[in-house]
Amino acid sequence: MIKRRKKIIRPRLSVNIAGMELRNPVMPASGTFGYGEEYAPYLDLNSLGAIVTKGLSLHPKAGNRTPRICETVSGMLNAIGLQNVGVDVFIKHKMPFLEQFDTPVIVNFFGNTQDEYAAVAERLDAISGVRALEMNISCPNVKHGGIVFGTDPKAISSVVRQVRKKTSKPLIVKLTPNVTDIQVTAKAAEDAGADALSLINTLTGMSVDVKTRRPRLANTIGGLSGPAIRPIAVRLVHQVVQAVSIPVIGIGGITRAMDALEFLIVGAKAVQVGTANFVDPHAMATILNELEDFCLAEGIDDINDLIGSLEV
Amino acid sequence: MIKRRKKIIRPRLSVNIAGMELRNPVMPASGTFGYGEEYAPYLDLNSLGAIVTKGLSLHPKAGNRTPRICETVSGMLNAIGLQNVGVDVFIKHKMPFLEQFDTPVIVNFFGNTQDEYAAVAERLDAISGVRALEMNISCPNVKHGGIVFGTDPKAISSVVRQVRKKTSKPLIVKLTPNVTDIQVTAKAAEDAGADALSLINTLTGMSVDVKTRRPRLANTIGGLSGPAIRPIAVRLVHQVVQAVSIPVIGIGGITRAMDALEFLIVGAKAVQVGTANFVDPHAMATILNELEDFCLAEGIDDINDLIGSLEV
Amino acid sequence: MKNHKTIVLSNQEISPGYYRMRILAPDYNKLARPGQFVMFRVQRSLPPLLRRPFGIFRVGFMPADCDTMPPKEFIEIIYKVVGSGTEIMQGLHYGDPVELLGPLGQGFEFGEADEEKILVGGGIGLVPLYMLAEKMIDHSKVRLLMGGRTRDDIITVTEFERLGVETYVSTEDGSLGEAGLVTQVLEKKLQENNQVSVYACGPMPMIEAVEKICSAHRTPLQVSLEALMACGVGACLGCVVKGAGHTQEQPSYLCTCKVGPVFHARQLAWGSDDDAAASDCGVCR
Amino acid sequence: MKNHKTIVLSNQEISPGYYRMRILAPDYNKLARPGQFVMFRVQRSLPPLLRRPFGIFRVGFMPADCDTMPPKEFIEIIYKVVGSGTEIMQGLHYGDPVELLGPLGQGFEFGEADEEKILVGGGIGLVPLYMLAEKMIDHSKVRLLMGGRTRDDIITVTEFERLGVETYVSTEDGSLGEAGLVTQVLEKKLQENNQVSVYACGPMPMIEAVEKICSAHRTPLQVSLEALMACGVGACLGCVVKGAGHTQEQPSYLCTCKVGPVFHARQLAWGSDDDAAASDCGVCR
Ligand SMILES: Cc1cc2nc3c(=O)[nH]c(=O)nc-3n(C[C@H](O)[C@H](O)[C@H](O)COP(=O)(O)OP(=O)(O)OC[C@H]3O[C@@H](n4cnc5c(N)ncnc54)[C@H](O)[C@@H]3O)c2cc1C
Ligand SMILES: Cc1cc2nc3c(=O)[nH]c(=O)nc-3n(C[C@H](O)[C@H](O)[C@H](O)COP(=O)(O)OP(=O)(O)OC[C@H]3O[C@@H](n4cnc5c(N)ncnc54)[C@H](O)[C@@H]3O)c2cc1C
Ligand SMILES: Cc1cc2nc3c(=O)[nH]c(=O)nc-3n(C[C@H](O)[C@H](O)[C@H](O)COP(=O)(O)O)c2cc1C
Ligand SMILES: Cc1cc2nc3c(=O)[nH]c(=O)nc-3n(C[C@H](O)[C@H](O)[C@H](O)COP(=O)(O)O)c2cc1C
Ligand code: FES
Ligand code: FES
Repeated sequence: MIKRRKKIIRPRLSVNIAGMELRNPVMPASGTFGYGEEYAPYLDLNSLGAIVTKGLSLHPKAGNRTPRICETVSGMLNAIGLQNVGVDVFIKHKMPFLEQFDTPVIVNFFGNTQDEYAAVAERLDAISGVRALEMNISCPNVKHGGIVFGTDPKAISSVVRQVRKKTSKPLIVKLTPNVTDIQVTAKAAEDAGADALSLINTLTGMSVDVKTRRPRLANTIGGLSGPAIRPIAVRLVHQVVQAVSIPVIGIGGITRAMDALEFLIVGAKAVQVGTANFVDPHAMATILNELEDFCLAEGIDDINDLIGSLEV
Repeated sequence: MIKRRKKIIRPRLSVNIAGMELRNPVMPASGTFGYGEEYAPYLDLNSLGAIVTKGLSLHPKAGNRTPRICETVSGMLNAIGLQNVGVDVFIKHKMPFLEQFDTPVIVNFFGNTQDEYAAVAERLDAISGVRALEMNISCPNVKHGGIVFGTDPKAISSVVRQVRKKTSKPLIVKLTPNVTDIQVTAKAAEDAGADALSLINTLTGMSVDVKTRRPRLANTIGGLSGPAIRPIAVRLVHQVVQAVSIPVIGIGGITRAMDALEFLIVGAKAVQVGTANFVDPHAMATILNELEDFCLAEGIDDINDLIGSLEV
Repeated sequence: MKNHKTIVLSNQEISPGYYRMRILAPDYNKLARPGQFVMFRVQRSLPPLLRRPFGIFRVGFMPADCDTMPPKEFIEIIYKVVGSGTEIMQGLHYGDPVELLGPLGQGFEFGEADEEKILVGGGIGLVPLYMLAEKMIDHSKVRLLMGGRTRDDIITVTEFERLGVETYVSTEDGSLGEAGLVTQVLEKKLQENNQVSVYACGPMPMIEAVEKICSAHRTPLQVSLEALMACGVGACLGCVVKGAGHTQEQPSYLCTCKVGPVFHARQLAWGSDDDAAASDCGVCR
Repeated sequence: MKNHKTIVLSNQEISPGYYRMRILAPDYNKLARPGQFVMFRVQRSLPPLLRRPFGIFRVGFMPADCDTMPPKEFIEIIYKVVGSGTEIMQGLHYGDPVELLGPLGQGFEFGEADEEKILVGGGIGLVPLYMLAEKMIDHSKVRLLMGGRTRDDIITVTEFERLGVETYVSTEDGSLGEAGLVTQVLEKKLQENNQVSVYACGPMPMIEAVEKICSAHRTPLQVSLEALMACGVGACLGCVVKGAGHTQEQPSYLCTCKVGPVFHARQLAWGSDDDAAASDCGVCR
């Protein structure tokens, strides 16, 4: 046997999104990783591309009644109701923990009125440890009959514009998949000043307990996530990448590197891992290892060469 | 042991949809059961509530290039491209087979222009063996920039109205799930004269072969079906039932009676079974047996007592 | 708190529909406290998607395969087959690869030494009480009141007796022990002596009845609750129960996985008519 | 054409990554024709969702478990582990419940008696040729040209030889038989004698090369194709290949599951530059 001399060069995994240099394109999806500390015993937070927090609102939010979750075929429904400690408690009690790490902190936030969105953004803008904001627009606009902001291009335009004024940090707008034409909502967000887009949030779903004849969720309707939704998410990311020129972060049913690669190949610059964290707290670490192995096997030196490399 | 004397009364499974008395609420979904003859060796077609044919167009249609299908997590993508023999060949060569059975034949059809829809409906209206029409509106309107008829309430209204004039048979309009607000499209179809609605058609999805970096379907994008989509379908049926007063047929990921029951409980009067036929050609027979068992176990004499019995 | 990729050591049906599984689990003898649980998963099996929570029945050591090796550490869980996940578990054998996330949650507090302890277990709710009894039996008198629907639901009572726990068994259909509810026995015991601590785990209606009795007698009570769980570590917020003082206006939700699964009764909201604790979630058996 | 709920009789690795599975299959001895296939599924297993198509390697009888019972009918399939479905199959044992839909599709036509037959098999493509050889060997001289990448891909050649089939083996890396492509051997044979019938099954590039050679020599050719299949019975239209005379304007698509999987070469469109037959579907190995 000849002794191999070739030095194995580790592929470059870092990506740049809206001016942020991330050490790799893998980060958790909001609401599936708590405030970071919950998974710190299981995963080196310094190995991630970024940390994305649970969605925050101006005031603490108690969330929905139980049951709040149920398993479906290769997926789960949740109607947590955006329970969170509120932006102030977050800044005071959760940020210090996150600041220990050398990983960009992306704070997810939402509101039920434009002003609430703007107010949260403004507070977060003042916090140096917050590297970027991710704006969840899958919330009902209570001032407009409860229509979800993210399904109405005009509402998107208006709320993103207002938030944009309040922060100079990178602003990621997180799109809802429950729309007829995602290219329209994506463009509305881009035009209103988003620096990047992330998608998809959960698909609206429902499940019934046929014995009791009651919905399995107290809230009747919830958000579907997990591997079941991946083909829909890949399609939507593919469509959005073609419609906008800002970077896109792909989300939806990612459990392995192979899944993440689908999103990267259609053009996502990074991915978020959600439900898979529940199934396996090491999921993101495994994905990162597998991504590196894939690049080595395929002779890819820089993951950026892979991004958007779809051949149609 | 005491000999049981109590006569077991079989529950009544028959339902009435738009004036059609169906012996039970279970029928195949269009495009997953060919023209009936493909599954006749495996299943007694006289045991079904109805037979629903592959979608027909005015002229024969060759369909898309291959690959046309691929498996996803608990689902499949298809981009068959509506390959069909055309309405005339169907009437001449496929109807005679179907007329042998004592089961209502529902013919699914589509067009790429309003006039095509109307022309197919007119021909089918003349055929006595055709019991009802199911109108697939998930097709691009070539005269209007290829926007899918079923995503635009105005287009729905217009095309359903025109078809309505051409047929006095029960007209079922099959809705696409790829819309922001299904209640709007459902009402548009109802107001334009639909006698019943069926939903859901497939969700648009995509999958990528990460080794070749090509889409797994030659058509890039395809329709997602199978158990993965069931929670989305149940939610949409739930919403439509609340918005319209015509009967609704539930479709999406049904493989067992428990699945069918979710749709019936939220208010569907019947269900269609699609992808599950591929997995198990006896699927509908099994579902019917299980439905009867469920009614017996729960003391339900008439399946109509179950329909819409959701407790919120 | 770790995720162990490990293997099944044994898996046996101990009563119709109830299985006892032994799993190789390094460090659990040191780490696990009575009342804690694990999130269990069969490696590479999908479905089910999510992990399943199970209380730790006991921890222990067994001889290694050869003399030069240290003894093998294991945990045992006892589960009832109720749905898709437990059906798959039923079919596992020695060597099958599984994953354990744990030990998770807060365990029981042991209370005063010498004071009498009453454990109330309903069906599978007995599981977390065994380790608790093991720890307390040296300092306190421990009684177990064990209830179930039929005698099939009465499991591992001999194990408790072997520890020296005085056990009372009742079944609803009278097929084993006294006919009736275990709560009737508790009521009698507390009338005799309320200077005890009570620990309860079982179906929600039982737990609620136990709470009523204990609060009437001002007897301290710890309960172990079940809730639907996705993550088991406090990240998803799926598993919450209502905390004491919860109102519509000032809601207070506690994570069963993190603050619980063992709660002091005083931490929780009881008897509110809508969705008190997890009682209306249809998952409490 | 029936769906059998049946069981695995045996399942053995016969070469690295290749397995041979025997399945209890009543009536298949009477019904199955060489070239037909089954849609296979593990009962109650999800994933995978869809059934998997496999050619029938052979049919047979084995002694019953006791004298008073009729012998057991079986089929054998040979499969290569390539993805999620075949990985699960790999782990099956005697008694595991499986389902067979079949026998499906059109088989081979046997051609003239006495005329020489050349079977060309590439890797796993050998499978459907065995039953064909069995049927033809009494009336015709049968040769097998068997190719593969390495010697691991050369399977069941001894079985063919035992039938009396003259076999030539070549591997691309020369690890077994001659080094080179099996098509080079075919070319030589047809130059010697083109009054033969050729039957081919294997990866699409091999089949296309065989077609070129046969059409040059005007030798009749039947090919067995693979395609992605959902239903196997002609209902989903997922498995089509382009028929002879297919054009963009006048497309002609034939179902591999129903019109095939065995086609006369003249039924198909060859060498069209876009997606000739199923060649660009990335599934033909
Ligand atoms: C802290 C804790 C400890 C538990 N300890 C035990 C134990 O020692 N022995 C035992 O038999 N069971 C125990 N359970 C209940 C056990 O988790 C469920 O019986 C099991 O998850 C059912 O899974 P399944 O797939 O068979 O049922 P399915 O009904 O198919 O499960 C569907 C979903 O509901 C959840 N679910 C169903 N029933 C319950 C339940 N009672 N509690 C929580 N989630 C449920 C499942 O986890 C899954 O997410 C415990 C639950 C909790 C929360
Ligand atoms: C008529 C026919 C006969 C066949 N006979 C044999 C045989 O005797 N031995 C054998 O090893 N293989 C045979 N194949 C190929 C076999 O069906 C695939 O190897 C198998 O389906 C792969 O399944 P998987 O889940 O392991 O792979 P995956 O790649 O995970 O499968 C994903 C999907 O692609 C399909 N697929 C993948 N590869 C193929 C392929 N080559 N052909 C068709 N569909 C594919 C699967 O059925 C599934 O739907 C045959 C195919 C056909 C159409
Ligand atoms: C339990 C749960 C809670 C979530 N909470 C939030 C949230 O607070 N804000 C948000 O933008 N998205 C939230 N999401 C959506 C996820 O971030 C993600 O978009 C979605 O789950 C799809 O990804 P997945 O399939 O990988 O889970 C939540 C999802 C789950 C399952
Ligand atoms: C292969 C395939 C072909 C289909 N063809 C049609 C069609 O011709 N017309 C139509 O209205 N729907 C068609 N559909 C959609 C189904 O009728 C059904 O709405 C969808 O598959 C969801 O149901 P399922 O999850 O039970 O499969 C097709 C679906 C599949 C999988
Ligand atoms: S189970 Fe996720 S927070 Fe408790
Ligand atoms: S596999 Fe469905 S038509 Fe051939």
